[in-house]
Parts: sequence; C-alpha cells; structure tokens
Amino acid sequence: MSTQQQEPETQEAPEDPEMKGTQSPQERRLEEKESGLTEDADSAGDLEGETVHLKVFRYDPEVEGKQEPRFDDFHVPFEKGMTVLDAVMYARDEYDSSLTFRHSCRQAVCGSDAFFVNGKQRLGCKTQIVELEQPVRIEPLPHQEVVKDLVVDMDHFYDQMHAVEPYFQDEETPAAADLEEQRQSPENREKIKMSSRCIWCGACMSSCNIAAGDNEYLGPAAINKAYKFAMDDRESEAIKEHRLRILEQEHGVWRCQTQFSCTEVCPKDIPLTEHIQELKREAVKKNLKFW
Amino acid sequence: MAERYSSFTPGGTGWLLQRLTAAFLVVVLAFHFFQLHFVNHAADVTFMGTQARMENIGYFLAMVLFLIAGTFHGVNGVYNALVNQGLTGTPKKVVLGVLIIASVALIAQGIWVALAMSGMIY
Amino acid sequence: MYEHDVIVVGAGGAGLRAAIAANEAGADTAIVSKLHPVRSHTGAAEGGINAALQEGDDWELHAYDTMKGSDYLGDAPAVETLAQDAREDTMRLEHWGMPFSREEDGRVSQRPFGGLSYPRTTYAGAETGHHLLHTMYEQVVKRGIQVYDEWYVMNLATSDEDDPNDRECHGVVAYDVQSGQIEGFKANNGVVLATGGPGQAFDHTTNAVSCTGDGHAMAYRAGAPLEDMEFIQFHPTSLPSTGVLISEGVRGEGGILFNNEGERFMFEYGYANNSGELASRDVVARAELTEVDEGRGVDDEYVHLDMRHLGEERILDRLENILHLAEDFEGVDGLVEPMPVKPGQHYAMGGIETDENGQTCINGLYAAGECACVSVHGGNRLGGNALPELIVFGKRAGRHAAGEDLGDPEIRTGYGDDVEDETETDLPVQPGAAGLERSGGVAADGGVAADAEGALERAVERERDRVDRLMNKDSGVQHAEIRSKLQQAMTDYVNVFRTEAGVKKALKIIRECREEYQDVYVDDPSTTFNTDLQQTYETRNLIDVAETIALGALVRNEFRGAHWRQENQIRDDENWLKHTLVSWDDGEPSIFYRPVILEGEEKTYEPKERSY
Amino acid sequence: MSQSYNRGLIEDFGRWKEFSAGMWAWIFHKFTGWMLIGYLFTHIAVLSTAIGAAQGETMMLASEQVDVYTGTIQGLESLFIIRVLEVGLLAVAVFHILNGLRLLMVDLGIGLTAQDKSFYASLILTGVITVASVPTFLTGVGL
Ligand SMILES: Cc1cc2nc3c(=O)[nH]c(=O)nc-3n(C[C@H](O)[C@H](O)[C@H](O)COP(=O)(O)OP(=O)(O)OC[C@H]3O[C@@H](n4cnc5c(N)ncnc54)[C@H](O)[C@@H]3O)c2cc1C
Ligand code: HEM
Ligand code: SF4
Ligand code: F3S
Ligand code: FES
Repeated sequence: MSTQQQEPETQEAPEDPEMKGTQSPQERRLEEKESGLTEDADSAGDLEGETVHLKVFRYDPEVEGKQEPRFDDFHVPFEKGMTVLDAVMYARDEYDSSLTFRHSCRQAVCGSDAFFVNGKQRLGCKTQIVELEQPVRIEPLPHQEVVKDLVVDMDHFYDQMHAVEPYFQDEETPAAADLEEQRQSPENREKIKMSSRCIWCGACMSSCNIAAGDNEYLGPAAINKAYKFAMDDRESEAIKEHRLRILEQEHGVWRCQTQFSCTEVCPKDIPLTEHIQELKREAVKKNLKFW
Repeated sequence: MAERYSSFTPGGTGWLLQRLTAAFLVVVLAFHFFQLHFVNHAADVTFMGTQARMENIGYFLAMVLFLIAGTFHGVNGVYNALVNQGLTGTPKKVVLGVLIIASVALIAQGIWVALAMSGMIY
Repeated sequence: MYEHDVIVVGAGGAGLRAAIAANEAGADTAIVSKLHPVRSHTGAAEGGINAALQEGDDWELHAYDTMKGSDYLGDAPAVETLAQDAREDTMRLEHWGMPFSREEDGRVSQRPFGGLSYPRTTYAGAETGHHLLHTMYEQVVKRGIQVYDEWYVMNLATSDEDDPNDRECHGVVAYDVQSGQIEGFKANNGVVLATGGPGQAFDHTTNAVSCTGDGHAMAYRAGAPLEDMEFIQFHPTSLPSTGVLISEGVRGEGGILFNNEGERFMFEYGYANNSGELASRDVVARAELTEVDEGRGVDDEYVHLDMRHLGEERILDRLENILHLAEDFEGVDGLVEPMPVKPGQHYAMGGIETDENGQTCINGLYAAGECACVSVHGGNRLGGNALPELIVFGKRAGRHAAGEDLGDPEIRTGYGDDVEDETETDLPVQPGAAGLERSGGVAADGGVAADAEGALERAVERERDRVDRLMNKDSGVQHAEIRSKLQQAMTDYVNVFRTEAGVKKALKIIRECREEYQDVYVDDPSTTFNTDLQQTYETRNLIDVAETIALGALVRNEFRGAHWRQENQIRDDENWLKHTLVSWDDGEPSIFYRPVILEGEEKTYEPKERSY
Repeated sequence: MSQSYNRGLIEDFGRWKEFSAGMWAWIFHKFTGWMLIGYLFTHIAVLSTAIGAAQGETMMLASEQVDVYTGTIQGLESLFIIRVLEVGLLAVAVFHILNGLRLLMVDLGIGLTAQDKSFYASLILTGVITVASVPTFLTGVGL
C-alpha cells in the first residue's frame, strides 16, 4: 500500500479509551495513523520540484498492516549534499518515527547502513541523492531475512566472518614489555592494505548469487578477511597453510564463480574477486606440492 | 563451525581439472569444428569418410581424449553448478552417483562408437 | 537474568580492551553493546595513537606535552600512567596484528602531530581507529568473550545507600533491540562503562548518531559525579550537512579559509596574524563563527575551505581521501569548488569521574574511554591522545574489575573532604528536579536493597514500567522534537563562544526540554527493533548530559583550553586550577570542585603559558 | 518476535533487470555449458549409428540404399531446422569458449578490472562469428 506524507501527522487524543474494549492503544494508534496517512496523500504535490521522492520498503512482523511487506512513499525536502541516509532520517524524524534502519557514523566507517538502493547494494550515508533516479527505491539488503523495514538479520554474515579464524595467530611474538615489534616490510603492509579496509557492511555478500544459493559459502567478505591474514608476512608459513586449508574447503574459495558483483558494490573499493582468485591459486600451488 | 575444518579435502583438484580440461577443449573443439564444418561439411559426412579419419591413430586418440575431457568438464560443471545452488546431503550423493554413472556410460558408449568407426570392432 | 563476573557496557576501543583485560585476568566477561562492536565510533578515528616508542623519545616528554596541552587541568598520576603504559599497549596492538604503517626497516611509522614535541603518533594509514577497533574485536572473537550485541543498556542496578561513596553496582538492565525483551545482567565483580562520547548533545558533531552519552547519564543518575563537562573540543573543519571531519591535513598542505566576500579572514580580520589557517583548533573555530555571526558566512552558516590553488596533482597525491569525503558526503568536487566547512563538536574531555584504575566513587562501577574522565586531557585533548587512553585505561579498568590488585589510586573520587562546594554562581534554574525518576538502584520506598539480586530485580521492574508507560501513552511529544530543540540550544549558546547570558538561556531551554520530556511518547507500537523507543531513552540521557555541560560552562568563568568565556577571557590559575564536578543525588545536582593534581611521580608540573 | 521475512526467489531472478555484467556472464556461461553437455550426449547417441554401420546395417535415404550412419547424418543434415539448430549450437559453443577464455584469464588474475568489457567483447565476437558462419552452415541444405 502506498502512503504519501507531507506533514508530520498530528495525533489526536483518543476520544474515550474505555470504549474501545479489547483494542490496545497501539492498535488504535495504528488505525488512526493509517487513516491520517491516506488523507495526507491528497495534499501531496505542494513541495514538488524540490522534494525527493522515496519509496521505502516497510515490514514489521508484529504490526498489523505491515506484516505484508509494502512500499511507503515519502517526499523529503531536498538539500544540497543530501545522502540517502539523510533522506531516510528526515522521513523518520519528521513523518514516521517507526521507520527503522541501522545507522551510526554517517561517514562510511561503521558499515551499518548498507541498503538496496535503486537495485544496487550501497551505503546510505555514502550515496548522494542527486546521483539517483527518482523515485529512489530503498529496500533492505537482498538475500538476508528482513527483521523490520530496512533492518536485516546479520547473524549469518557474522558467523561466516567468524568462521575463518579472523584473528592474528603467532606464538612467537616478542614480549610487548620489551617494546619490540614484529617487522613487516612496507610492501607487505601495502599488499594487505585494501583487504584490511572492510567495514563488515555485508553489501558484497548480499550481491553474490552464489552466497544466496549456498548458505554455507563463506562469502567474499570472510574470504577477504582471511586474505588479510594469509598474506601478512608476520604470520608464519605453517599458519598460512592452516588458513588456506580453511579456505579451500568445499564452501570456501572454490564456490566463487567470479561474478564480480561483490567487487562492484563494495563501498570500500576492495578488489574482492582479485583476492579470492589469488587465494585459489595459492591453494592450488600448495596442493601441487603434495603430489 | 568446527566440522567445516574437520576433513582435508583438496577441493582445488576439481577446480584445477575444470580449468585444464577447458584449456585442452579450446584446442580440440576448435579443431573439431574446423574439420567437420568448414573443411568437410557436416552434410557430406559419410561412414567411409569418418572411418578414414578414425583409422589414423593420432586422430582417434585425440577424439577419445576429447570425449573424456569433454565429459569430465561438462559433468563436473553440472555437478558444481548444482552444489553451488545449495545441493547437500543425500540428494547431493545421489546426484553425484547418477552423474558418474551417466558419464561412465557416455564414455563407454563413445569409445565403443569410436572403435566401431575405426573399424577395430564390428 | 544473565550473570557474569564482569559486564562491559560498550564495545568501542575502551570496551573491547577492558573485556580482553578482564578475560585475561580470569574473569567470566561479557560485553553488552547497543551496536555490534565493529560499528562503534572508535572506527572513525583517523590520525593515530601517541606513544613514546622511538629512541630519543621518552614517556616523560609525552606526559609533559599532554599536561601542557591540557592547559594544566590534567591530573599528573593519570597523565603519567597514560604516557608510560601507552608504549607497551600500543606494542601489544602490533602483536595482535594491527596493520600499522611501516618504515623501510620494518618498524612501525610515527608522525608528528599538533602539540607534540616528538613525532610519536603511531598510525595505520588514515584509518587508525578502524584498525584498532577491528584488531581488538578479533581478539575478542579469539578469546570467545560473550558479546550481547544490539542490547541497549537502560540503567544501572546499584544499591541505595544515601552516600554514593557507599553504594555498590550490581549490574545493568538492558533491552534486546531485536526482540524488545528487557533483562537484568548481574555483574559479580564489576560493571565497566565504555559508552563513548556525548556528541549528539550538539546539533553539529563529528560524532556518530549513537554517541548519546548514555553511560554518562546512567552513572550520573546512580550518583557518580561528572567531571569537567564544560570542556568540549570543536573541530574547525567539518562538513556542514553531515559533520564529517575534513582533516587538518588540508590546511597543513596550504588550504585557505575564505568568507563569503572572498576574504582570507584569518589574516584580514587579524584572528591569527602569524599562523593564519594553521592556528590551533579553538582559535580557528572561533574565527569562523565570528565571521558567520558578523554576516560574512556563506549561506549564513559556514565558510569556504579552498584547496584548488594547490593544483590537481598535489591534491590527488596528498589529499585524495579529502576529495572523496567532500564528494560522497557533501556532493562537492574539491577540485573545482571550495569546500564548505564549519566548526563541529568533536570530543568531550570531561566525563564520569574515575581514578587511575578506572573506578568511580561507586564500588564496582568503572568507566573508561571517552565517557570517562581520569583526567588526562584536562581542558584540551591533544590529537592522538584519545586512542591511547582507550587502551591504557580500558585495560586497567578491566583488570581491576576482574579483581586484580593495581595498587591504591592517587586520584580521589566522589564527594569528600577534599572538595570545595560551589557557592558563588547564580544558577538560573535549580538543576535536576523536574519530577524525573530517581537513580537506578534507589528503591522507590527508600529502603536499603537487601541483596544484589533484589537490587537488580527492582531495577529491571522499573525499566519495564517505564517502557510500558512510554509505549502505552499514545499522544504527546516525540523525542525527535525535543532532541533537535536541545541540540539547537547547545549549538547556539554552549558552543565555541560562551557568555553568561547565553549559557543561562541554554539552561532554561534544557529545562523546558526536561519538562516536555514528561509528555514524551513512543509512536512505534512494535517490540521488534524499536529504534523509536531506544532513541527516546537516549534523548533523555542527552538532556541530563547537556545540562551538566551547560552547568560547567556557567560556573567556570575563565578561558582555559577549549572553554572560552566572554566575561573572563584569561586563564585564571589562581581560582581555577580545579576540576568541576556535577553530581546528581536524588535528582538534585550539586556542583563542587576538586583541585588538580600537578605533582607527578618525580616532578611537579608548573603551569606555563600554552603557546605553540 | 524472532520472526523475519524471507523474500524468497524473487530476489534471485525477479531482479534480473538489475543484474551486472558479471552475473549475466555467469548465467550465460551456465546456460551454454548445460547446452553443450546436453548436446554431447545426443551427439554420441547419433554417432552410435556407426556401430550399426560397421555391422552392415543399411537404410533408405533419398531412394538410395546407404549405411545407417551416413543415412542418419545426411538425413538430419538435409533438414533446415537442424541447420538452424547447428548455428545455434555454434553460437552457444563460441560464447562458452570465449567466455571460458575470459574466465581462465580471470583465474590467472589477468585483466580483472576490465572484466565487464571482456564479457561484452565475448558477446559481440560471438555474434560476429555466428553471423559470419551462417553461409557455411546453410550451404546445400535441401529446403
Ligand atoms: C572523526 C573522529 C576522529 C578522531 N580521531 C582521533 C585520532 O586520530 N586519534 C585519537 O586519539 N582520537 C581520535 N578521536 C577520538 C576517539 O576516536 C574517541 O574518543 C574514541 O574512539 C572513543 O572510544 P570509546 O571506546 O570510548 O567509545 P566508542 O567507540 O564511541 O564506543 C561506544 C560503545 O558504547 C556502546 N554504547 C553506548 N551506549 C550504550 C548503551 N546505552 N548500551 C549499550 N552500549 C552502549 C556503543 O555501542 C559502542 O560500542 C576521533 C574522534 C572522531 C569522532
Ligand atoms: C572449448 C572450450 C571450453 C572452455 C574454454 C570451457 C571453459 C569452461 C570453464 C572455465 C568453466 C568453469 C566455469 C566456472 O567454474 O566458473 C566451464 C564450465 C562448464 N562447461 Fe565448459 N568450456 C569449454 C567447453 C565445454 C564443452 C565442450 C562442454 C560440454 C560438454 C562444456 C560444458 C560445461 C559445463 C556444463 C560447465 C558448467 C557450467 C555451470 O557453471 O553451470 N564446456 N567451462
Ligand atoms: S568487503 Fe566491502 S562490501 Fe563486503 S562487507 Fe567488507 S566493506 Fe562491505
Ligand atoms: S559476487 Fe560472488 S561469485 Fe565470487 S566474485 Fe564475488 S564472491
Ligand atoms: S552510517 Fe556508518 S557506514 Fe553509513
């Protein structure tokens, strides 16, 4: 169902709470809201021209009228420099406080607000509205279950990230108290630089058809995380081999069909496909030694 | 999570063979196309002509290898595609079995055909 | 109910470090955080971590620089601990695999930073905070430390003795954002608050939306004083629409600030005739605001930072990331137009009063990171000094909470015989009051909590009631309205410029917000991921925190560090070498002062003119 | 409360308009691969008539007595529809080969940044080769 809003709706006080019988205040409020919204729709158009038209995916398992997913329309006054995140925040603060999405840093470092915007996985805070065709269609990330509105369940993504033993492993580090660091060449640091930029936004995983089909596929982000460690010279050869073993299991690197969509959507411009391919070759090289 | 690491499967072997057969196939397939569509037109194929070609042992071997490589490449490709789509457990084992039987049958039949063509059996 | 030895609230740099330390000390540790750890705002830090690692450098120099930077409002025991421990703790990060930038010989790189006498800012590209956060989260995963992510901590469960110094913290009450469930978390040994900064008290900030000062407000209401809250650092170059930080690098490379008449105002109007754009942060921020106030701002809001004259090649080479920032977050191409910038709230030097072990005056309640005030930053934080604070004091708080003996602290906390009461200032509103509930663990009937479990249960009940009230009320004011009014007031009157009249005005508006908040309601009826409810809670915390900032700004009638007062524009060492403390006892805040400790282990730091 | 909404298959194929080059390449490669293996099976089946031919089986083709192998193949080849299908098969094979080469390059880490361009190139080249081969394939077909 489509609801067009111009003004923050004013909530009328309920006439007589006692009369409503079994209806909970929440339900009543919702009903009022629904009717309020449709009325507002008539006055739409005043701000046309300088407003941004958003179509936002809505779903809430608990709230009547939202159990069946729908798109809501919002018309948000445009301001220079406005990002998709700014626009949905405005819609939430001014029109509908139940509009739900994750966000925090507003500067592309926390990875909270990857949405599916006009058919592509993008970070809300890093996407300028002017670059998009209107109406701007904003949906939760595909291939993940929707918890509510734009919020998806990230648990599976986190599980995959954790599955690659994402922590530095080396027993022979010098004692910290001696203030003695492990040496690493600037070249080696440069090699892992891009892979270390991942902000766990999940855009890549969401864009990958293979990850969608095979739930156990580690996915580009987790493989990239493993790449960061496997390519770091500070870890020993033995540990590198251990890492490759994790990566080359059935649902590891071999699953990747080089679709490149992960690389295309990554907001941190990490060359994911390249990293995955490099690991495939590393794994093959290592296995050849066995024969 | 733990069981994912439990067994060491050189998963790269299948992947590598898929690439190697692909590289091989490029060469023979191109040759094959050329032979049977440009040099000799398919419409003019006769048993005699085929027999003449197949009696050359090099050509014969190439075709048999072509068959084996093609079958492996194709069947392995199909299997991978299914596994990629999340085929697991018993169905996966069944599919693997069926595919193996089908490819063995295909290769056996193909070799028999080839032998017949080369006139080695009747 | 969940039960652990140590509960760490917050999973930014400080929280993660505290959890690792507590875990290493053998305690059963859990982290409760409203964001997944890697989403914490520590990830936004760019510059680096100060640590005296190189030969020729010395922790004592670091301590000296920090003290000088703090405008002599740092406590020497804290400052010296920071400088000493930062070295080992930074090295430990390296051993945990943090990808520091490297020199040719394979050692970690260090660069010079404002206010430092030696290049000792250890960095990892332009994303040091990101790497620090992720490296420590990796260690948390490795150790299997339990993380309750997307659990919002609503309040503390403390016992209810009259004197906060006698109270004990037994745990926290938290709300599972995904399911709407409210549960008690019992802490057998201690609770560490690591909830980060209160930047959202201001309209325009470089801080994240989640930086709402929850820890400050919870500790405050439980009876722990907030210290030096008036000291807020404003960064002169943040993008107007989002607050994203444009680093000092642009001005360092030769970027120029212009007003709407195209004048290079730093020189034209004599704000800094020598260093111009490169004058210290507070000077530049004040200059920008003066321009705007006097009608020379662009769109009456900001000024222009121009780097076009540097040439495309140089810009691409040195400042490429700035181009991306301006493009992505402001829609401006720095190669063809000047970038709009204005001062934004950046860092809070003050926070929950703690000693060197991270403990507050309430037994078992700890604080670390930006939400705490040990105090190392005093009146002004040096760039690159916040991250070492996270790891040094996060670690100490975690270890102490786990029961390790770190020796007796030299810094005293809470109201005691060493403090001095505020008597002089005429307060426009009686702080506190306004009919808000009493603090976390204080029983409604005033009776003494029988035991830890009882205290926790009561605290849980209270939050459940409150949520029911907010959810069942179906008309009134929405939090967003109050929040923006509050933020606007803070930016208008408690910003870079502070006058007595202005701050008083702010206090009145804050009071109005408090009153309006009595009528707040939550519109979203859902218990699934109800961010409306969460933000309504946060807004209440912001009101409390904003009030303490304004109170501090009102009583401190001098110019020290980041705090500027029109009425007395000099550093007044005679009267003000002391910390401001605001404590909320039973809803009636009192203000008192504690002298600064300038005696270090071996030497005493003599206040000197802060000039660079 | 812990319910959530699974959007199901629409996600994968309902969004085809939003697919990127790499995804199309993947889908086409899959499709052509399956066609080819399917063809391989049929091909061997047809060629199996050679076994009959070797044993002396014969059949009638255009009122001539020929061996089954020659008869079957020439019979099929005389059908227009088979010729069209052959052109299709060529297109399928050429695309699979060209994109297969592209994938082999990708596996070796060559030209990763031009992956979308190389996909478009494979498509165009397939088209060109197919069109160019039409005359050869359609010569002498009995309509
Ligand atoms: C743009 C920017 C650049 C900076 N650059 C530098 C620099 O170069 N060098 C430097 O030293 N410092 C820098 N700083 C300062 C430094 O980054 C911060 O002070 C520091 O990261 C704060 O860390 P923290 O762990 O205290 O809090 P945060 O990282 O903010 O973490 C707070 C945590 O608490 C949780 N939390 C909050 N409230 C609740 C609640 N109610 N319930 C449950 N959990 C809760 C959050 O989920 C989060 O996990 C910079 C700051 C900014 C904004
Ligand atoms: C002639 C040169 C050929 C080349 C270069 C080639 C190349 C490839 C490559 C590289 C793949 C793997 C794709 C991946 O895993 O990402 C593949 C898959 C496949 N190939 Fe080929 N191939 C060729 C011929 C053939 C032939 C003759 C057949 C049929 C017998 C065939 C059938 C398949 C099938 C079924 C797949 C799996 C497709 C899928 O992913 O679903 N290929 N090919
Ligand atoms: S690799 Fe890129 S797209 Fe994937 S989670 Fe990390 S930052 Fe996001
Ligand atoms: S989209 Fe998927 S298939 Fe590979 S290249 Fe990326 S992981
Ligand atoms: S809000 Fe943090 S990445 Fe967009």
